[in-house]
Amino acid sequence: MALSSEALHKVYYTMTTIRQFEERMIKEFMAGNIPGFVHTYDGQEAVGVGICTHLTDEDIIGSTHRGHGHCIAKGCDIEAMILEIMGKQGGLCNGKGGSMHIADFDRGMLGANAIVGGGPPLCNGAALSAKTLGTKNIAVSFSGDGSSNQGTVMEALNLAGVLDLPHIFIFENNHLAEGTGDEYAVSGDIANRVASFDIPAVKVDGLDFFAVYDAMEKAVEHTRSGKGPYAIEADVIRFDGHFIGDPQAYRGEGELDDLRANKDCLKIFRKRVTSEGLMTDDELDMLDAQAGDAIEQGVQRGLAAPQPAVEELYTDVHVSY
Amino acid sequence: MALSSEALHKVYYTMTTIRQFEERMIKEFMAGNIPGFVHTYDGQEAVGVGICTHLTDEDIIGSTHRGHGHCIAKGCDIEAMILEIMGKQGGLCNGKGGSMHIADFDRGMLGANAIVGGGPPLCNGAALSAKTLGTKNIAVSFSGDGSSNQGTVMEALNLAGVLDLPHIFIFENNHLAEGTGDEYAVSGDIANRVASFDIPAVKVDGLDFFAVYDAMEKAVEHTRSGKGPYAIEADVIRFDGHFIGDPQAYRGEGELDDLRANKDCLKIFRKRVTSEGLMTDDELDMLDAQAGDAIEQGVQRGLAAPQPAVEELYTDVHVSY
Amino acid sequence: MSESAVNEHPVKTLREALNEALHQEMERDSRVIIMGEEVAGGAGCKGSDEAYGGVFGVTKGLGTKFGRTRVIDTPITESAIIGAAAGAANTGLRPVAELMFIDFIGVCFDQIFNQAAKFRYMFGGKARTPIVIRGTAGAGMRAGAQHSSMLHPVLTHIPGLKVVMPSNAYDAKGLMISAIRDDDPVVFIEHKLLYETKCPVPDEMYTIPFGEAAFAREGSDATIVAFGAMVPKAIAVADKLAKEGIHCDVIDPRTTSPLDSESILESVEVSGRLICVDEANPRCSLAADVSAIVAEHAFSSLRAPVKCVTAPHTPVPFAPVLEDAYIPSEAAIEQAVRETLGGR
Amino acid sequence: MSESAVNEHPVKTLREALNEALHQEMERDSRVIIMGEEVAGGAGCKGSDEAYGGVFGVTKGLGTKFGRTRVIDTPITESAIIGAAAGAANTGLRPVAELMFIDFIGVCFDQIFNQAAKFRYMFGGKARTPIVIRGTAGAGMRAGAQHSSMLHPVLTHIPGLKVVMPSNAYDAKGLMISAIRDDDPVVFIEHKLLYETKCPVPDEMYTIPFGEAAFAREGSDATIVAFGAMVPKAIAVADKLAKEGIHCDVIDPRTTSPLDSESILESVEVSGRLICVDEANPRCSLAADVSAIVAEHAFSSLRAPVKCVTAPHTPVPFAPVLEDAYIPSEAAIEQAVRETLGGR
Ligand SMILES: Cc1ncc(C[n+]2csc(CCOP(=O)(O)OP(=O)(O)O)c2C)c(N)n1
Ligand SMILES: Cc1ncc(C[n+]2csc(CCOP(=O)(O)OP(=O)(O)O)c2C)c(N)n1
Ligand SMILES: [Mg+2]
Ligand SMILES: [Mg+2]
Repeated sequence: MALSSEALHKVYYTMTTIRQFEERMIKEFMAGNIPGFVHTYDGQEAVGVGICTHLTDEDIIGSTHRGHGHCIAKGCDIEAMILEIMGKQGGLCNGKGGSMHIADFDRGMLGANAIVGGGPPLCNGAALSAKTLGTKNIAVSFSGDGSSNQGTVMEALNLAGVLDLPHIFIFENNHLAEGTGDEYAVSGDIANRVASFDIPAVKVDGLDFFAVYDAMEKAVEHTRSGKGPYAIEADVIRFDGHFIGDPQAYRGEGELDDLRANKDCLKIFRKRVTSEGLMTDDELDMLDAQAGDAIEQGVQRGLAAPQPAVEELYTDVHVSY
Repeated sequence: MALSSEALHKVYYTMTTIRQFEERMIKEFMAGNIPGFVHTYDGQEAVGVGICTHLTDEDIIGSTHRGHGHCIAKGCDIEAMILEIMGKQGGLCNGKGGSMHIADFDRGMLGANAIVGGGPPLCNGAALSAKTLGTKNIAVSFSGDGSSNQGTVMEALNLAGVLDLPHIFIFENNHLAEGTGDEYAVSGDIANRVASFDIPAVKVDGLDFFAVYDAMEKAVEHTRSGKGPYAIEADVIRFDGHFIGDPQAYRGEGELDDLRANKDCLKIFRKRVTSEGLMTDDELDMLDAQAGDAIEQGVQRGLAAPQPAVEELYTDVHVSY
Repeated sequence: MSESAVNEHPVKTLREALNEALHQEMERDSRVIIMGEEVAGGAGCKGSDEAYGGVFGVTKGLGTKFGRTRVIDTPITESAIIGAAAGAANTGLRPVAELMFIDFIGVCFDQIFNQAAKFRYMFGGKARTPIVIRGTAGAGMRAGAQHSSMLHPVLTHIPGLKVVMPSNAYDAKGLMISAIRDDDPVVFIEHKLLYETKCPVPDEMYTIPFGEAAFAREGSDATIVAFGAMVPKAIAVADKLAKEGIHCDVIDPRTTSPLDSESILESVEVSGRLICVDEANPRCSLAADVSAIVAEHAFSSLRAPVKCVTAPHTPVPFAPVLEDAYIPSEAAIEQAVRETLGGR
Repeated sequence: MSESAVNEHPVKTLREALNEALHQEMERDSRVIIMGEEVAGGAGCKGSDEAYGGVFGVTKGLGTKFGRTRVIDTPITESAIIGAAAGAANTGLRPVAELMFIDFIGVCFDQIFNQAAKFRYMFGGKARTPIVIRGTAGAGMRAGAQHSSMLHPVLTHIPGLKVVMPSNAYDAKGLMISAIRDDDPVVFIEHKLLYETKCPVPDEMYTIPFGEAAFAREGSDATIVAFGAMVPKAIAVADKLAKEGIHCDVIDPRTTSPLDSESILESVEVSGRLICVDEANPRCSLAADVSAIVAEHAFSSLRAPVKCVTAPHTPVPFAPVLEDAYIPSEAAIEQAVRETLGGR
């Protein structure tokens, strides 16, 4: 399905929002304004947006430790995200979750997950709800190349196959799990492994938004119509460290420069839409600027926001001792 | 490699020992002489014996809840096994383990395992020892069709592939996990799934000792020579209930009769060796009788043996409170 | 419900009581589903479509009545089971997931303690995870070291979980109905040796609130706190001692998290003597937990050392003679009570 | 070793002390291997062949020195890691397996508690499983609910495991060497906030036996038992109170299983007052465990209620203000000590 001009604008706005959001998080982290462990999604925008553009608020996604991009693509409010990442009152989880535990059930965002492989079993549950309750909703889980080996993920694949669940498994293969390459850690090939569970699995160029978008269109068609699970392995790259502050000693010489120059999904998108006359550079620049403004505003609100009240420590758990 | 007459005799003796051992365990269980949960191996003898005939005492096997056959095939003393299964002093684990926890490290038997999927990760460790210490030993894990779905098993496959471990994975597909069929519970196909980890995987008729033996010969050649892991899926059947006493309501009409009549690996063996003139019915009958005598003797000793001393409760754990 | 009223009710086993609770709740609320291995049984086989109803028979008849879309047999993948149940609970269903043996938490512990248990807190109160995890527990069936654990201390330690341990059929039904209606994850521990125990159980639905102990016996000479299958033993000891004129409170907390520490403290304030009986291993057990609560909050009432009667610090042995010595006995409980009474 | 002798030794961080212990043990015994995620780092990548040396740097330099056959990077599959380590331990190696965060026991708990921990007992004493499982633990780094747990109470509960919690660099080295030489499975819990703490640490190898507490401070007014990262806090409180003339024993058990209950009991027999400080959640915690041991075995010496100072019964919150309130503070410890002293 060809995207309308409006839709295209929204796609690019979301992609540039993610990119700038992550760049800003790195800056704020370095400035000491963000505590903890933060994993950024920059470089992978075409995947998150290509996937989530097909989803409604009632569809559910399950994310990973690297969840900001999924959140934004799924429609989470970026100011509330920033508050959460800074551990402030009014954050999406009122500051109790943090970057690795952002959830927004109203947007069908079932949660980032700090346990590698934690999400796919849960997404089976969301898919089971959809199936049992007869909604036409679907569930989408995100996993990495590293996570593809975790037993929980493979168990989830099998159960989705057995119960024919409306669950689309996305594997973002950025070829790195912290500082370990998929060449080393994945015996065999992810899509092939997934297919062995009798789940249709396709590979796609994760730097090409349109390729991801098209693959997901087919996947959603399949899964929403009751034909069961589906999987997409997206070949992608990670622009920054595993976590903010990672020295990245595992990178080859010039590797990062090469990625920035030749494997930037935003540049690839821009080139494509301008060369095909779908959008102009001016339009794209304007969206960049709008996104930047929104992030600036969110960050300022975040910096100014109060910490959660100390009594919050004791709430949201059934009993205190 | 053609088996010598002596070897053939040993093979049949081991197979008939397992069969009669299990039939006797059922009898003794029903008579109240064996406590707990017992899972018998009758029907699958051709697999255990076909596999273990290729192994030395230094090679390691990791077994399952259905471990008697593996123990016997690996050379465990049947009297000491019976004592263990009866919970008696002098059993292979001095009565502290029982049927589901028989181990015999002297025979390279790393343990039955009452946790489905517990064994394969451990066998990777035995293979790692062999590799690191530079012995030419190999490790062999047994799993079932049900167990093939457990995350621990799939993680073990991946790690064996990554580290190129001398580990042969045997999947005994008896098409049942308690009362659940592999048709239902395994999405896809076991050998195909295993192969997707870049591990050579073959299927074999598990009722045909010679087919198993030949497949294992190739597997051992591959793995012992340092070429890494290998897998065999054996198509087999289970003669009795999941556990002794199982009403087997999940069986179809006439299913058990059909198995007994047409899928008895001992009968199949007998037919083959007699028709090819490798052994005579008399020889086979004599081996049946010898095995029966040994079991009778073991059972009598087992029934007469004392319980472990109560103080044993507190030993073999680092500290008592 | 008055005692006489209770006694008019039909006598049922704990297994039957649980089965009835599940039937009634599934009937009442179509969002309640059952999942686990062999909860119906026979999937993908040629025989009966309900070959087991749970290997201990607790879910018998549910598959036949409610169909396989609400009674879901699964592969042997406990992380996938608990994960699916938790994710379904987050999105509108109320799953009752079965672990055939509670020992299998080992292969799904992350989904229990890091996922289901933490969602509500970690997501700032927005998540609801109404899942019940049922598991059979305990020694006494010669099931060996990997099928006989209790593990309630491990689960009680985890914030965000509720932990239920019924000691009789009446409580089992009311607690199960409460568990299913609860919006937090509940681990429901069923002791194997209790399935066949019976008492009068009303046919109607009723709930038993969490965190309210039952006084199985009353008396002011000593306080015995016992859990699950230890309760009948504590009662037997109390009844024996009563004949000698020694009268004990026997407190059955029924849920270990939340724990009704108030009832325990009130009892100790009167009796001054505490005996904690727990089938689990001793270190960081519920016996230790109750003892610590009392040593902090009712210290001045204590007139004798607190006694903990537990299993030894060993795995569960297989041999019957050893397993019998492993399980806390009535004799051990009796001796502990007498010791707190200064050898009476 | 006399104190003056100790003080002549070079000052090292706890991270360095552990690293040194690992180096020395690997040098001494070729059967010692290391496995885990990023223990070297960079496998299958184009950059440095030792990109991390563990994400907390504890295994730094080992890969370079001993090569990838003895320092094995693994996929992110903790059950496979612990299983392989345990199986290797059964068959001739002495693996040190790393869990990057102890919270990850959730995905490999079976291999720890049902397998490695039980082999020796369940197999009638024939199996040896000399494996060390290292894991970083604890709150304070704003790592959120799934990367900040302690979990030593869960591990202490399990028979067959030994559980080590060093509080300083000197102990860390000696305990690590003991752990590697031990024939039982040992869980070695490293608190994140302690890695940068320093003290004099001998260059030579030395062992510290399990089950022997250290008296970090001595005094007869009260007994403070503290674990891991709580020890420095307890010391600070004791030092502060000492200036007022209140003198406390500060007992650092160093291993929670086995636990040196004798030292604790002897101290309480003198002081009559016990404060248990544990960063874990309260229910079935080590604080409760120690309290129960004392309430049973030194009851007659107790002159005041036992005080448990622990985290609250909640997951670890992310927001710094909440996390700081979560962790037991010096102020809370001080208040607890004063309360046991009747408000002094
Ligand atoms: C069970 C578990 N093991 C290890 C970790 C530590 N860890 C966090 S992210 C990560 C790498 C994940 O790699 P991948 O799945 O490829 O995702 P990516 O980081 O590339 O997005 C690791 C090892 C964890 N969080 N959980
Ligand atoms: C983790 C775990 N889950 C469930 C069980 C209960 N259980 C024991 S054997 C078994 C079936 C195993 O099936 P399969 O692997 O095919 O082996 P088979 O019994 O056919 O030999 C089940 C469900 C268990 N022991 N461990
Ligand atoms: Mg990756
Ligand atoms: Mg099977």
